[in-house]
Amino acid sequence: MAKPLSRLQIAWRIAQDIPDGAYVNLGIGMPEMVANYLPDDREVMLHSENGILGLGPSPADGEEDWDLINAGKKPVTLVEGGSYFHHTDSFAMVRGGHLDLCVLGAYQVSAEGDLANWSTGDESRLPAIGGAMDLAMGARGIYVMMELCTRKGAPKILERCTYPLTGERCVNRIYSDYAVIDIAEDGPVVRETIDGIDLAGLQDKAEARLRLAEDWRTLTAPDL
Amino acid sequence: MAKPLSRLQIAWRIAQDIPDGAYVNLGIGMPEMVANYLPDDREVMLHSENGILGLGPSPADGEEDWDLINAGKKPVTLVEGGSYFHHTDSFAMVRGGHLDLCVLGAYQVSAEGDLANWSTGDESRLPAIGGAMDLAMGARGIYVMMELCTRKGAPKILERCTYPLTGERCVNRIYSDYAVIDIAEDGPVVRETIDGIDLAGLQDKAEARLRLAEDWRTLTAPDL
Amino acid sequence: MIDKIARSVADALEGIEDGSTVLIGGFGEAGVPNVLVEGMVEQGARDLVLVNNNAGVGRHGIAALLETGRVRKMICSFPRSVGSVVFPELYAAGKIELEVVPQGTLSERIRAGGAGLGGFFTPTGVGTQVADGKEVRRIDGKDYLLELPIRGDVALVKGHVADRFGNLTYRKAARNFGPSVAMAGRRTIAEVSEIHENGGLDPERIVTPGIFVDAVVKVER
Amino acid sequence: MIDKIARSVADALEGIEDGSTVLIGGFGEAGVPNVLVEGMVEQGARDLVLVNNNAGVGRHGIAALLETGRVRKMICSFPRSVGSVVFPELYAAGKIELEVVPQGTLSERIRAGGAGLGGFFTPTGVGTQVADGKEVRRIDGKDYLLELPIRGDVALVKGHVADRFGNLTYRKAARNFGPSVAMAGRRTIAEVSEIHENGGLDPERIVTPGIFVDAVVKVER
Repeated sequence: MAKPLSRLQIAWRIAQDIPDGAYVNLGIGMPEMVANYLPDDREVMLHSENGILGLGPSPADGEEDWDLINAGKKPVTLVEGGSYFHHTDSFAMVRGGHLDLCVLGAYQVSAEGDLANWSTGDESRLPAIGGAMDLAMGARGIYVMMELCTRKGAPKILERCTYPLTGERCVNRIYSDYAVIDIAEDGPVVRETIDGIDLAGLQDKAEARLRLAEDWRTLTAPDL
Repeated sequence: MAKPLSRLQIAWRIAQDIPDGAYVNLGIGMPEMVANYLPDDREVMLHSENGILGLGPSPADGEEDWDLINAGKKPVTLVEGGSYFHHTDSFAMVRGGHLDLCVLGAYQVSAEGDLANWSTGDESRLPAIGGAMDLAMGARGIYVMMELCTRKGAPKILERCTYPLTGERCVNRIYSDYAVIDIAEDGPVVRETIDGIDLAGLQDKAEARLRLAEDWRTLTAPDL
Repeated sequence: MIDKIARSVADALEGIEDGSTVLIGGFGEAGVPNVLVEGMVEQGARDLVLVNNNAGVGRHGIAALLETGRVRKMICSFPRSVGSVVFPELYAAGKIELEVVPQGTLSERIRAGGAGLGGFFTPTGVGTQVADGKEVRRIDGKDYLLELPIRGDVALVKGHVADRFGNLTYRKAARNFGPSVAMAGRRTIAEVSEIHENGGLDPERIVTPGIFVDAVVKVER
Repeated sequence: MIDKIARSVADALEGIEDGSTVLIGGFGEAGVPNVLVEGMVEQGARDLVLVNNNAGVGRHGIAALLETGRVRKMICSFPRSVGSVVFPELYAAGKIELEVVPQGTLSERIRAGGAGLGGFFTPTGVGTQVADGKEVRRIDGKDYLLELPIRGDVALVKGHVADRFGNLTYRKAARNFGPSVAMAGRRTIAEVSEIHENGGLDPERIVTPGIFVDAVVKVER
């Protein structure tokens, strides 16, 4: 029986794929954890929609500066070489294709790479979009970080999203608890799987039809 | 026989109408002279399209800084309280209605306030627009500084402009060698005339029909 | 002489009328001009439309103004922040309208208002609910939505240092919406932590030139 | 490690292809990256489209590149500056195309390119020859023209101080088109007078963040 990756392990796996010198936005929530696993020998510039390039680690307790928060409104620091700019310039970076990568959470991803991550369509909840739609349409690469299924066991990789979309055909790759899956021209392609699960096992966790890449590999992550 | 105002005197006359605290763009050429006659007790912030607010006087010989030029590409200085910004922000100021006034030269002005000041339609000349169209449509008030007639004696206030337009219905007032003329809803209205010319005399110098304001005054300017 | 320093918050806010659209800088708690916003509670204008990225937290600042019941509509990108209580109550009770706008589109719409543009085509929101009722146009092989500018009758921003000319700097990421909001107000009012008494600020460091600012009030940080 | 400092102009310009659109910062002589532009003479790419406010002065810089005959088209607002000789000759001889754009529209189109917008509606040029062939739309009681973005395969700018991250400051009014041009190039190259050797620049003073810049070359001023 396969032991799924923890969220920390998924974050670690994503971090390994972020190249030296990349400009990256890590979405609010789970994706923020990716920052903790970036290899020491790479210099990655993290972008925050609220006007920061070069996010550093969280400040020590008592060192918080509430004029220096990230998009999730948590206090952060600025690395050497970082900069401040205004919101409209920040989204010019996002929309203009200047970010190499953005890592986002997702409720659902379709076989064509549509992303749903801002609303479950629940009318009783306040609608709230934030920067997700701009990021989904703007960054050159969109990586999704998520579990393959909801807590109730419903698959999240679907033929079509049933929740309201964040962006159309924008997802390039999904990093999940069981596999790394590319969204190719002709649908989802499994590139890596953890030990103990095969394509049939993965397919049980996805509604959209999955294919296995010819150069498919095993995904191993350190204990975290 | 009326003695027309010199260009210096027209510049002086315009300067008297620029209020304390105004943000003003003085077009390239004749309008630049207005800066020399701003009353000492007024603080006027001069804007230059190339990213300067707070143009100061020309530098002394040998003190020129060629990174600090005005829209006419002449070396200038910056006053205290001035600022630098980029071209797109500069034209956001222009187009967004943030300038109180812009003073422009003109080839022709129509009865409705259309302005022609960038081209005589001469196909043998290189077309060149610069910032004139943005200024004409953007500044809250457009003052034209010109002689009433061309050197050949042709009137420049016309029923309709014959030269290509810079902007439609944008001119608010004309300061000229014989008169100050508002462009009102129903056409040109003479507000001030120099000594020695009456409405009929002015009408000889304009194609569009002129009216005399009820509170019409005499325009006197110092010898300059 | 140009002197935009207001003696008090009340002076700075004088004349704001019922029915005004009020643009407010800030993202989360950073850069929100809380003193000016709370001054609006005293000021008394009604039937307001507020524009801010969020919709207030706790019961201070924007939330305090919402709680007066004098805000007709909120335009924002994310009204569901942690600690936001007043807006959700009003919204659930049907006492306030809400227009939710993607964050980059919100900021760009405000900038367009300040820059005198009639609108712009953005890829953000294509194929989503945000596109409902909007023109979609294919330009150079890609789809875009037409979005319209937002202008404010009033704009409230929080700067860091100001001078008598109304020039502003900001502090760190508290800059966020401030510079665009400052451009888009017919009357723009800034609260700042410091007033530079020695004349003008360093012209290379100014982020918002004074042309965009009508009044400045110094407040305690 | 991020290190955008190029060893030479030739290194910085390597790989620029025939047919490229080259955005060039500067207004008149201020802020034109003359060293990079003259480097393009050596570099050898042909069939270029140049975008700059003007069209070169004398026989150096942009004029020198024009004189090679390798520029197919010039997009600018004002090609008729005092001292401009090469462009007028080429144009009169029918050897180069010209697109004249109002200055604010030119700058805004470049910014739109860099900001990922599909176009924008501007009041500039309504009712003039500039409107020929363009969509005119009445929005909120005012007429606007639809203008489309300009992107560059390459963008050349002149900064003042840079760091290894590609962050740039500018000097006085030499800033002009630089920041927008820097945003709009698929490959953006800056010539600067100084390289800050002590790491990053003051984050509050940076005008062009390094994300927009691919290579930096120090040149003698």
